[in-house]
Amino acid sequence: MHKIYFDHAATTSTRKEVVDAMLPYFIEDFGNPSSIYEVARRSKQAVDESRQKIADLLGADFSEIYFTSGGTESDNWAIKGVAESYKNKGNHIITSSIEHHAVLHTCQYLESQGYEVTYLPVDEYGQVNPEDVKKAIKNTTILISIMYANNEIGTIQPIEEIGRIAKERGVLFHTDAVQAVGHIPIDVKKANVDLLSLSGHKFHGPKGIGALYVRKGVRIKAILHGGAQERNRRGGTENVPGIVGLATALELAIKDMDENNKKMLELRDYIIEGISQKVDFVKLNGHPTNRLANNINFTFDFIEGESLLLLLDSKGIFCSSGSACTSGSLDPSHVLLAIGLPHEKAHGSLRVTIGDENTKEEADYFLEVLPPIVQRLRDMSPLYEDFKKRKN
Amino acid sequence: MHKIYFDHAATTSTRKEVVDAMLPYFIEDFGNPSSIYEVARRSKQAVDESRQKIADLLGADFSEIYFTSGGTESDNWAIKGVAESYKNKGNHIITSSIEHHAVLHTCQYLESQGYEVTYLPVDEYGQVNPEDVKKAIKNTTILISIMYANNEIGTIQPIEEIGRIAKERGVLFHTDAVQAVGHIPIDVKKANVDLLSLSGHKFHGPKGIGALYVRKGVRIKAILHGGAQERNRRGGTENVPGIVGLATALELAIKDMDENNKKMLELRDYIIEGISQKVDFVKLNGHPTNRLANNINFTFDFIEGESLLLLLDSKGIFCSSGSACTSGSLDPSHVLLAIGLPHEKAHGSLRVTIGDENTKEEADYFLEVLPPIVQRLRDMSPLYEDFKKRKN
Amino acid sequence: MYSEKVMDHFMNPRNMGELENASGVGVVGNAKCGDIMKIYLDIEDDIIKDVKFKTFGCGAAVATSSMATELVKGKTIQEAVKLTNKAVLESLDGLPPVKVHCSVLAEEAIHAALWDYAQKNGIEIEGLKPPTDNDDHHHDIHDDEE
Amino acid sequence: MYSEKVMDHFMNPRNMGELENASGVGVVGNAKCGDIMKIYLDIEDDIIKDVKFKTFGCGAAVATSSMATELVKGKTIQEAVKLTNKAVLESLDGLPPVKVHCSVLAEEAIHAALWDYAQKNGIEIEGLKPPTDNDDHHHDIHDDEE
Ligand SMILES: Cc1ncc(COP(=O)(O)O)c(C=O)c1O
Ligand SMILES: Cc1ncc(COP(=O)(O)O)c(C=O)c1O
Repeated sequence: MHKIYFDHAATTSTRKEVVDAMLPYFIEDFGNPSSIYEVARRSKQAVDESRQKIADLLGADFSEIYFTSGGTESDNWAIKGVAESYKNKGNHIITSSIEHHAVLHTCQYLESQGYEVTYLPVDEYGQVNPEDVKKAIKNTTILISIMYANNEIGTIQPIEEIGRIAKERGVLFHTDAVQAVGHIPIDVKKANVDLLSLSGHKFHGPKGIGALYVRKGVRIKAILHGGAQERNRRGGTENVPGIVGLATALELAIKDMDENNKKMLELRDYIIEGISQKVDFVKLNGHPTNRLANNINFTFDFIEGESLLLLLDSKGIFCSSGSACTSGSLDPSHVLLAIGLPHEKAHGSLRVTIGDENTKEEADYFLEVLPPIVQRLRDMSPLYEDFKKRKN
Repeated sequence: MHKIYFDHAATTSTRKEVVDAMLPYFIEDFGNPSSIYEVARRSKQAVDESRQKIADLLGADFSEIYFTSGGTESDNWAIKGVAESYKNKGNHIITSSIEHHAVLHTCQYLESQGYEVTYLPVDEYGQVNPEDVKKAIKNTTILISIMYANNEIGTIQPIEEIGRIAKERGVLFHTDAVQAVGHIPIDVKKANVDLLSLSGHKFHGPKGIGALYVRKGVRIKAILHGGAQERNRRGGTENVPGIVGLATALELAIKDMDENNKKMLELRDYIIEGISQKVDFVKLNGHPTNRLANNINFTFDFIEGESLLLLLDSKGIFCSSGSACTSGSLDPSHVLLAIGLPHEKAHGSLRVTIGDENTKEEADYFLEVLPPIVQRLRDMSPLYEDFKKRKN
Repeated sequence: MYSEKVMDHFMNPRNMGELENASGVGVVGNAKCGDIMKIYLDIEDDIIKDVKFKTFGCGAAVATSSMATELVKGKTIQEAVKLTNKAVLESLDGLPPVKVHCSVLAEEAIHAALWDYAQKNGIEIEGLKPPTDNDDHHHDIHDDEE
Repeated sequence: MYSEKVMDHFMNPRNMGELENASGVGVVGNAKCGDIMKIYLDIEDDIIKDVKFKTFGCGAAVATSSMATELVKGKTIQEAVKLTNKAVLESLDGLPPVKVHCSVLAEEAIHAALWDYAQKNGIEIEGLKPPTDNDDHHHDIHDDEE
């Protein structure tokens, strides 16, 4: 049977080269990097080299890269750590309404702690208007946090421009680049960002490891208090294999980026084209061009996403949806609602996120099985029944 | 050359069986456990099975085990999460003066947020007196956090008794059991604890993964906000290989515990006896009997710990010290100071923490090279010079 | 995530479709929450001769609809009134906690169709309450821990 | 962590020991902070004929003591007064940031021994300041970021 993994925005498999790079640090060079003897010096060196590698790949300095347990911790740390450090300066934070929950729920938590948060709207393609950012800045604004690229609809934000505005107004700028790092060329200096979150498992690195870039000079309080690791800013014995895996994965992702993106872009547009032609009553969500090379997101009228996923799963195709039913919450994706989809359409979305290992044959198989599945669910749908009756 | 790893309290190598158990979840079954399709269902199942395994091994329920990025996060979460949840009830926390920095620095942070913290003293062996706990409880006390066993001197605390007092007085009880889990039989119900922290790399599991036991009914706010993972209480894509490794390591550690402890106890006492006989002006730190089977901690008068470590390292022996110089801070170990050592003696401590793979031959080699090294450093020490002059 | 029974009823739904000139039709749920169930009943001599459903919703919504129709097909009105979400759940070997509301919806859909039948025929069915329009059942059930 | 030079001077310290009837002796640091350096100087005709040290402290403390004695041995008093921690650092190919204070201590130990010599002989050495007793150099240097 086919096994087609089309959910690379959810997570990716760890590359074999990455696992191979990690392996020595489990059994042989397992020492605690904080120790001073021989076996530990090799772990320490591995951590240092990984930090340097990541710094170089992002245009940052060695001392500006901090390791975390993933994108969620990086986002929490960036926002809470800056909020606490600068609370004497102000209590206002600007973010967007389509951030990942790691940012949104952190902001909501800060609201409960007396901070004020502005959630900027986005346009129908999911883009934040830099003018809106400019208008939202007040005397009390201490932080702007806008994601680099959206995990559901793939839309890429005008980061440099927002960064320029932030710089002009003397406000710190954090970007959740979890979906962008390893997929888009990023230089933190050019991007004008002060803090940037990334997570290993989104670019064929291991799960449970991430990093936060913190520009030199930015004050940031710790959120995980403990030992003196990470220059006193993040306690906890370093996840040495994870750190090595993270750096290796990023290096490989960036090395292969151009080639992979070219391939994926073609495949992406082939699938978008295919769906648009083969299925009625569909709509592409997200920006038509300013989007990640891996992202395809469609709304299929009259049907619900989880059912669609289950039927695709039964054909060996693995993707994701913005349906509420898959998240355990009542509401469908806040991102799809924010770009203006009504609830019932937001429930019927399908996210296909491709990877460099996907092929045109897989796309063809997908485009072959999708239309009858959609039709089958529509035949089962009382909404489609109503629609047909209304039409007649 | 010899390579003798004597720093098992710092970290341990990951067991081969553990690495083998983890491997399939990097490349093959790499799916995101929150997804619903086939490849992800296997990750979900692995996470569920690991959670159940750990729950069973600790006498807890499936739903009482939460995965974290390690001991530090578990400690931070337990203390901050409970403090925030119960702040309407009170603002007083009781802990000890010999906790790990993950607890102490978290408590200090909470002091800066308006909480009141009592740091209980310990006796010369490093034990907390349960009577002191009883006396310290006030109307406003919401949490007691006392570590199960100390990481530097190995002293085991009267946890059950403290737990009983906490229960009687209706105060929640957290224990940092990072050094105890996998080394001492622990049943959370018998131990009368409400929350318990553990960390994988202390019992031959992977680094960067830990767990927090939270008794059903205990309210705990999230500290890492994000997705709906861990029953909405800890965001972040699950570190599936790490979780599988954690459960596998704990299972193996507990299976082999009796046998290993018997062996290590013998070796520990052999080394303690050997040092006491072969080196003058030394003192065993920690409790003579109520201590971890792996822990040996001595003070060597007139010399400094890091120098001792470096010379032992040059002989292929890897251990640790409570010296300030190894930690990058001015003061030597707060634990050694808390058991009453003066600064200069605290600087001259050596911690040897053995593992089940250490042998009597290794101990003999260590006992052979240690005395001349100590003598060499004493010959270099102005303190020893003064001491000899005073004696003559 | 789902039991084999649930998957079977999702992949091979029983009684899917419409009935022309149904004796009673019930619609519950709303697109906002992501589930709509529509039940058609054909009732003759107090017996449910035929039943069909259409459902917009997740796997559990489809499976509970399918199972609910199976459970009332051929039964008397009185038996159908006694259908509970628990019976649907058990026949499906259970559902994940976040999906339990679907079984409630299935029960309500059957009852709503019976109510429609009663209204159309000006009769009163013992033990049958009028369908409510709010979706409070959703809010009660979620496993929200904070 | 340490350069090869540092490790060499730690493993094979130069001029380790005492001098009986030294012309000048300096002790700096304290056991509380974990470093004590004691320097013995033998001075003849303004020339440092011999120098020895004893040190309680970490690897860097031993290595900087050893290097400092090497740097002043055979030198004139005026040359020795000009010894800086920077010179010690450079000769050792650097030290980790948290250890830089050891090089400061080594400079101070040499100067304290010179001061002792000057006191004993009732002379004044140009550019030499009396030793201070506080350990502020520690606090200045730490890489404390918060
Ligand atoms: C007693 C104790 N608590 C907490 C920790 C922190 O654990 P981790 O380094 O896994 O975060 C450690 C070890 O470093 C420890 O020994
Ligand atoms: C945009 C974005 N931010 C943050 C995260 C959280 O990352 P992690 O799951 O590694 O904590 C994710 C992925 O889950 C993401 O897509």
